Amino acid sequence: MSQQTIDELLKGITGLTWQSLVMFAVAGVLLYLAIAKDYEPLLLLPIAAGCLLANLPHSPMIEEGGLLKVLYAAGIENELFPLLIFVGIGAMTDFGPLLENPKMILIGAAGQFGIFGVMILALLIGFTRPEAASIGIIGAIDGPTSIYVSQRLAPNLLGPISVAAYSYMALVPLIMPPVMRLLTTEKERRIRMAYGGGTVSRRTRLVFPVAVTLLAGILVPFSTPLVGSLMLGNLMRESKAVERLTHASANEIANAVTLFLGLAIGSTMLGTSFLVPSTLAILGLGIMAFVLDIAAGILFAKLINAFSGGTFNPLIGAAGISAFPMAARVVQKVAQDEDFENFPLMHAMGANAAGQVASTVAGGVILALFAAG
Amino acid sequence: MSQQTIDELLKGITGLTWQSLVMFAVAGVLLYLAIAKDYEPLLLLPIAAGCLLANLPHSPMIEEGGLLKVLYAAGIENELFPLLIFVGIGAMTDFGPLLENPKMILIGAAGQFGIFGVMILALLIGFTRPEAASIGIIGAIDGPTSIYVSQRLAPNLLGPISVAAYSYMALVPLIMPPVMRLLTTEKERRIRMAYGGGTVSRRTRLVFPVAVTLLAGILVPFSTPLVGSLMLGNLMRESKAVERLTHASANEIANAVTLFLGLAIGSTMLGTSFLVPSTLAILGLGIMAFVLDIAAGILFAKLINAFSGGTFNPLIGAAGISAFPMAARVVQKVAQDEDFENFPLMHAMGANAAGQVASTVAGGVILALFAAG
Amino acid sequence: MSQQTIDELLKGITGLTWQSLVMFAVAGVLLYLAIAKDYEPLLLLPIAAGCLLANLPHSPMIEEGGLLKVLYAAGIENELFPLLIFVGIGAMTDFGPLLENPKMILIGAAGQFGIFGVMILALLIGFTRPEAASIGIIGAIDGPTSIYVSQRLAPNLLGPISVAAYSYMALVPLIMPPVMRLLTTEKERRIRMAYGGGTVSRRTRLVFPVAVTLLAGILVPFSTPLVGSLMLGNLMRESKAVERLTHASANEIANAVTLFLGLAIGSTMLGTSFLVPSTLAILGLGIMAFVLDIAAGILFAKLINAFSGGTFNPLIGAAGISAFPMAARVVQKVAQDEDFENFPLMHAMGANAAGQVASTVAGGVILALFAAG
Amino acid sequence: MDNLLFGLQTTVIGMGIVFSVLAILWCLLMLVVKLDAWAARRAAARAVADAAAGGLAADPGSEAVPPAAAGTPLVRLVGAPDGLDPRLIAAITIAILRHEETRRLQAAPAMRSYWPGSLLFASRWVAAGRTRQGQSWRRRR
Amino acid sequence: MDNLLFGLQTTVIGMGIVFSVLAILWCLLMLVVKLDAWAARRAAARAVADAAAGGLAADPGSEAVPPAAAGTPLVRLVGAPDGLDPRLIAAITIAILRHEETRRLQAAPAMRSYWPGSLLFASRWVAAGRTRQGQSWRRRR
Amino acid sequence: MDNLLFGLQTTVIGMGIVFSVLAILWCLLMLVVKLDAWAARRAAARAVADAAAGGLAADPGSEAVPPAAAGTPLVRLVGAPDGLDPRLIAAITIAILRHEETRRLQAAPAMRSYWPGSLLFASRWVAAGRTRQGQSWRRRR
Ligand code: NA
Ligand code: NA
Ligand code: NA
Repeated sequence: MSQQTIDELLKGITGLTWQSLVMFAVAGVLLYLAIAKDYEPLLLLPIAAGCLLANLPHSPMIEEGGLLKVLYAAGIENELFPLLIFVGIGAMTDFGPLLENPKMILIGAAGQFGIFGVMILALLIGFTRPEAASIGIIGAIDGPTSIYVSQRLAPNLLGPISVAAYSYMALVPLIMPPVMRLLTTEKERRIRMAYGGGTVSRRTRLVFPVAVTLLAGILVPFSTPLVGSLMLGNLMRESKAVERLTHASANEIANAVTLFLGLAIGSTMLGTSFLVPSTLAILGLGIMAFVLDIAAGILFAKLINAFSGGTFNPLIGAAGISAFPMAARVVQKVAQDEDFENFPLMHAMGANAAGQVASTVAGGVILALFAAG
Repeated sequence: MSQQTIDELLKGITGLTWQSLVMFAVAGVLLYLAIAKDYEPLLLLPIAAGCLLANLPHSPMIEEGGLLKVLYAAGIENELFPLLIFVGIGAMTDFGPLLENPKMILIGAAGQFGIFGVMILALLIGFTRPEAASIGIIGAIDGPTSIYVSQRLAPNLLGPISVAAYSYMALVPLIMPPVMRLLTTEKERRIRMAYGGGTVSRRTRLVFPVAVTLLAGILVPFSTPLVGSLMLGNLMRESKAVERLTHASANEIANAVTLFLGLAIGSTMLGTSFLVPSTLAILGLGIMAFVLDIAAGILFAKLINAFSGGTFNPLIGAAGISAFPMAARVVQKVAQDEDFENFPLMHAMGANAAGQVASTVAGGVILALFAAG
Repeated sequence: MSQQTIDELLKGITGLTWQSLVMFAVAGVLLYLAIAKDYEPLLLLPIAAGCLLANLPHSPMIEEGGLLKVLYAAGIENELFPLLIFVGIGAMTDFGPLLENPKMILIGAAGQFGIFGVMILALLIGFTRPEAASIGIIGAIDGPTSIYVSQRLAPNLLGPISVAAYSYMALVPLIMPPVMRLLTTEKERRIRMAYGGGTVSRRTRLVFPVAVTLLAGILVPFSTPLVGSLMLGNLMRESKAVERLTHASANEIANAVTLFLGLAIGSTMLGTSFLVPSTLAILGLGIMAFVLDIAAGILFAKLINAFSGGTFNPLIGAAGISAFPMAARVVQKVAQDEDFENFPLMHAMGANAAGQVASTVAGGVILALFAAG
Repeated sequence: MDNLLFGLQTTVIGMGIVFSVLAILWCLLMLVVKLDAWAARRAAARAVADAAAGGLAADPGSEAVPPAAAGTPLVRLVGAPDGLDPRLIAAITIAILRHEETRRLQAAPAMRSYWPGSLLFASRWVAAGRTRQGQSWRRRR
Repeated sequence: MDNLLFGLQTTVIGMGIVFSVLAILWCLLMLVVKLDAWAARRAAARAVADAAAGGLAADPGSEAVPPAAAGTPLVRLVGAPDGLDPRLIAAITIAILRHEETRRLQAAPAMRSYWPGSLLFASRWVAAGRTRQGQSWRRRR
Repeated sequence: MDNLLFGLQTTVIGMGIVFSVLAILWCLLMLVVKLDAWAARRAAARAVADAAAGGLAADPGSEAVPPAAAGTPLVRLVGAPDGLDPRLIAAITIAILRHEETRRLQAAPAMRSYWPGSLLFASRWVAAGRTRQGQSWRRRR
C-alpha cells in the first residue's frame, strides 16, 4: 500500500481544523434551536444540515458537481429559489386586512427604516457600500428578500446574512415586546381601535396584485422580481381559477425549494470564511436593524395617533416591520397584556401585510441605489 | 447625487414604451379570459403573468439569470416542459374508447389536414418554410405539440403560436358548432350509432402504448419524443404497478411544469417582437387551421358514412381534431341538440383519442419534412 | 422530392439494427418483470421505458437537448438523483430496531464482503480496477449506492450495473432462502432470540443521524454524500419539527426523482454498448456478489452464535446485506418455515438497517481506495 | 465622512422612494375601494329598477333576495309565478347557485379547467356512456 | 409558385405518412383484439376441460363460477366438498380474491412495490413484532 | 497476479475500515444508550426528591404519575389539593398534555412552524378577529 493511499485514507482526520469543529458546534446550536425550540425549523434545520455537510473535511458535497454545489448553482446563484418561495408566500397570503384598511400601507414603509439606519452603521464600521447595503437588508425582516439582495450585492456575506435574518426572525416574539413597551405608554397600549365596515370585493382582490406589480415594476424596476413573484402567487390565489397551481406553489414547490434553499445557504457557511470578525459584526448589526425597524414603526404610528386624536394604537406600528404574520400576533399579545378585551389583530395584520410589500419594494430600491453607485 | 443615479432611478418611467403599454393590455385581456371566463386558466393565467412581468421596463426577470430566462432555458429551449406535460396527459388519458373501436383511428388522421392546409397559406403569404410549418402546427390543436414543434423550427414565433394554440383551444366549444352544422344535414346529425361489444383486455391496454411508440418511433423518428412521452405516461397508468409515479406525473410534476411553462411562454411575448403584423397573420391563420381540421374530419366521416350505408354519424369526424377531451363533448352536445336521446359520446371519445395520437405523429412528420428541406 | 428528403423519411426504417431489436426485447422482459411480476416496478418500468426510447432508431431523445440526455445531465452526471433518493429513504427509515440492539451493527459490516470478493473476481477476469470496483458495488445491494459509485468510477458500465443491482434486489426473496438453508442447520434456524427491554429515547434517535454523519464523514470523507443524504432524511424524520420537508422528501421529490432516474438509467442501455460480453459477465458477477454477501453475513452470525453460547440465530446474519427492508422479511419467513412461533423479525430489521448504513460506508471506502489507486 | 454623507443621502432618497411608491399605491387602493362602493350602489339601484320594470312578483316586504354586494350576481325574478312562497324562491335560488358552483368545480372543462382526461371531468359523461354500453372494464386483481 | 408546389407536395406526403402510420396501427390493434378474443375463447375452453378432468364437484347447473373474460384468472374448484352451496362457494371465492387484492396493495413489497421503510409496508409485520416485544416507542409531546 | 494481490490487499483494508467505522459507531451508540439510562434514572430520582420536598399530596400508594421514561417531561404535583382523586389528577394531566400537543401542531407558529399566511396558523386568531368584525368575505360563486 503506497504512502499516497494511506494519505488518502487518513485525509479525513488530518483535514480536520478548529474551524470545522467550531462550525459543527454552530450547526449543533442551530439544530437545537430548530428542533428543541421550534424556531423556524423549516429553514434552520436544512441550514444546519448544509453547514455540517459542507464543513466535513474534504467534503465532496461542495466540490464541483457535489450536491450542495449543484443546489447552490441551480437556485441561489440565479435567485430561482427565493423567488419561487415568494410565489408560495404570495399564494398563502391574504391581503384582505390591508385592503380593508388601505391607510395601513404607510406603516409598512416606516418599518423599513432599519435597513437604511444599519446600512449607515455598517458603512461607518468599514464595510464596503454593497456589503453595507446587504447587511442593512436584514432589516427587511424577510428571508427571501435578504437572500435575493445579498446574493446580488455581496455574495460573500450570503451565509451570515441569511443566518442572521432567519434566526432573528424566529426570535421576533422575544425581540419585539421590550422595544414596544419601552416606546409606548400604558395608555397608548390600551387604545382600542374601531373596525370599519368595508368587505373587500373580488375585483379589488384581483386588481391589487396586478396594480402593485405594475406600480413597483415601473417605479422601481429592480423590485420587479421580488414584487412580481409575490404578487403572481397572490393573483393565482385570488383568481380561484387555478387551484392546482396555487396549491402546487404553496406546497410541493415551496417544500422542495425550502429544503434545497436551506441546504444551499448552509453550504455557504464554511468555517474559514464564516469564522471571521465580520460575521460577529453582521450578527450585531442585524439585531440593531430589527430594533430600528420596530422603533421607526412605532414612532410613525405615534405620529398618526397624534394626528388622529388618540384613536390609533401605536403598537400597530410595530407590525409594519414585515416578519409576516408573526409580528401581528406579537402586537395582539402585547396589547392584550394591558387590556384583555382589546383586539387590534386585524389592524396589525393589515400593517403587517403592508410591511411585507414594503420590504420587497425596499429591496428593489436598495438594488437600484447600489447597482448604480 | 450623481446624474447617473438619477437616471438609474428614473429608468423605469423613461423606459416605458407604447409597446409595453399595449402588452399590459394584452396581458389584461388574457387574465380576463382566464379568470372571468375560465378559458384554459391553467395556462392563460401564467402566460399573462409572464407577459406582464417580461414587459415591465428593464425587467430583470428576462435578463441573464432572471427567473423567466432561467425557466425558459430550463424547460423550453430543451423541450423538457412540453414533454413532461405529455407524460402527465398520457397518465390521465383513457384510450379505452379508441381500443374498443379501432377503426376510429383513421378519423384522427383526417383531423390533421388543417396543419398542412394552413402551412400552404402561410407559405403563400410569405412566411419562410419553417415558419409556415410552425404556424400550421397550430392545427394540431394540441398545446405541447405546438410548443415543441415551433420551438424547434421557428423559436421566434413561439409566443404568438402558443397563445393562438391555447386561446383557440379554449374556444373550441364556440368554434366547432357552426362549422359542424354548416357541413352536415339534420338527418346526418340524427344518425344513431350502435355500440359494439368488446371489453378491452388488460393485455391490449398494455400493448397499445408500447406498439404506438415502436411504430411511430420507427416510421417517424422525429415523433419519438412526443409520442414516446405521451405513451410512457399511458403505460404507467395502465400498468397499475407504479401508482406513485403515475400520480406524480399527473399531479405534482404536471402542476409545477404547467406553471413554469406558462411563465416562460409568456416571457417570449415581448412587445417589440410581438406587436408586428405577422402576429395578426398567425392569429388569423390559426383559426383557419381549426376550421380546416374540423371540416376535413367531418368530410372524411361523411365518406365513411357513405361506405357504411348511413350508419356512421358524420359529426364524429369533428372529434378527430384532438383538443382532447373537449371536442368529443362538443360533438355529443351538437348531436343531442337534434335528438336528445342520441349518445355518440363514446364513439367521439374514440375519435378524439385518435386525434390526440395523430397530432403527435403529425408533429413528428412536420419536423421530418422540414428538418430535411 | 429530393433524394435527401426520401432518405430523411426512411431513416427510421433503415436505421434499425439487430441491436435495437434485441434491446426492444430486453425492454420487454423488464416491463414483464415490472408489470406482471411486480419486481421493483417503480424503477424497472422507467428503466425499460428509457431503454426502449433510447434504442429507437435515430432517437432524438438521446441527442443533445433531448429529454433523456437532459435528465441524465441534470441528475446522474452530478449524482443529484441518487442522493435525493437517499434523502427520501432516510426520511422513511425507522432505525429504531437497530438502536434497540446496537450490537447488530457489526452484522451489517459483514454483509458487505461480496463487494470486495466480486471485485477480486472482476479483476481476475480482466476488468480494469475502477470497473472491477464498480461491479463489486453491486454487492452493496443498494440501488442509489451502486449508481453513485459506478457513475464516479466507470460511467461506461452504469447501465448494466444498475440493471443488475435493481433486478437482483427484486429477486432477493428467491435468491436468499436456498443460500440460507445451505449454510445453516435446522437447529440453528430454530434458535429463538429474546427481546431486550430498552425503548429508544428521542435523544438517541436524534443523535444517531448526526453521529453517523460526523463519524463516517471524518473517517471516510468519500462517504459523506451517501451517508450524509441518508442521515439528513432521517434527521428530518426524527426531528418531527419539519413534517412538510420530511413528507416532501419521501413523496413528491422521491417520486419525481425515481421516474427521472429510471428513465436516465434506461437511456444508458444503448444496444451497441450494452450488447457486449462484459454485460453478461457483470450479470454473472452481480449474482455472485449477492451470494457472497449472504454467506458472509451468515458465517459472521454463526461466529457470534458460537461466542454467545447458541443464543444467536445465524439467519439474522443474512439480513445484514442491506436490501432494506426486504431481507429482514425473508429472514423472518425462513425462520418461520422451521418454527411457526419464532419471531426474529425485529432483530433482522436491526441487522438490515445496519446493512443499509454499512453499504453507504462501504461505497465511500471503495471510492477512497480507487480514487487514490 | 464621505461614507456617512453617502449613507444619509441614500437613506433620504431610499425612504423617500419607498414612501412614495406606497403612497401612490394607497391612492390607487382608495380609488378602487371608491369604485367598488359606487359599483355596488349602482348595481343595487339597477336591481331595484329592474325589479320594478320587470314586475317582480315576490312580496316586496320579504328580504329573501336583498341587493347583493358588489361582485355578487344579482338574482332577478322576472315574471316569477305569483303563488310561490318567497322563502321557497330563496331556497331554490340558493340551491341553483350551489349547483352551479358544484358544476363549475366538477365539470368546468367545457372550458377545460381540468386536465384533459382528468377523471374529475369525465366522470359524469363517461359514466352515462358506459352505462348505455352496458359494459365496464374490470379493475386488475 | 415554387412555394405552392412545395406546400402541396409536402401536404400529400405528410398526410400520406400520417394516414399510413395510423392505418398500420389500426391493423395492429385489430390483430391484438383478435388475439384477445381467441385467448379468451381458449381459456374458457380449457377451463371447461379442466373442470371435467378435475371432477368439479360444484353443481354443473350453477353459474357461480362462469368462464371468466380474458385475463381474469379462472377459479377452478378441484375436489370441492360436496355439500357446499354453490352460492356460498361463489361468495367465498370473491372474498378471497378481494383479500388478495387488498394484500397486494398493502403488502405487495415482498417484491417491494412500496418504498423501503414505507409504513404501508411495515405496518402489519412490525405491528406483530412490536406487540411481542411488548413495548412501543412514544410519540413526542 | 499483481491484480490478485491488489485485490486482496484492498479487501483487507476495505473490510477493515468498514468494520472499524461501524465498531466505533457501536461504542458511540452504547455510550448514548448508557447516557439515556442514566438520565432516566436521574430524572426519576430527582422527581421523587422533588415530590418529597414539594409535599406531593397525591396518595403515595397510587401509581397515577409514575416516573416517566427519559425524555418524557415529568409531571410534578407541587402542592396539589388534598381532596382530589389521584385518578382524576391523572386524567386531567393527560388531557392537558394532549391539549398542548394539539396546540403545538396547530398553532406552533408563535415560532412560525408553518408558512407565513398559512391557514393552519391563522385560523383561530383570524376567526376570532373576523367574528368581532362581524363580517366575512364571500367565496366566489
Ligand atoms: Na420589513
Ligand atoms: Na390535431
Ligand atoms: Na449491502
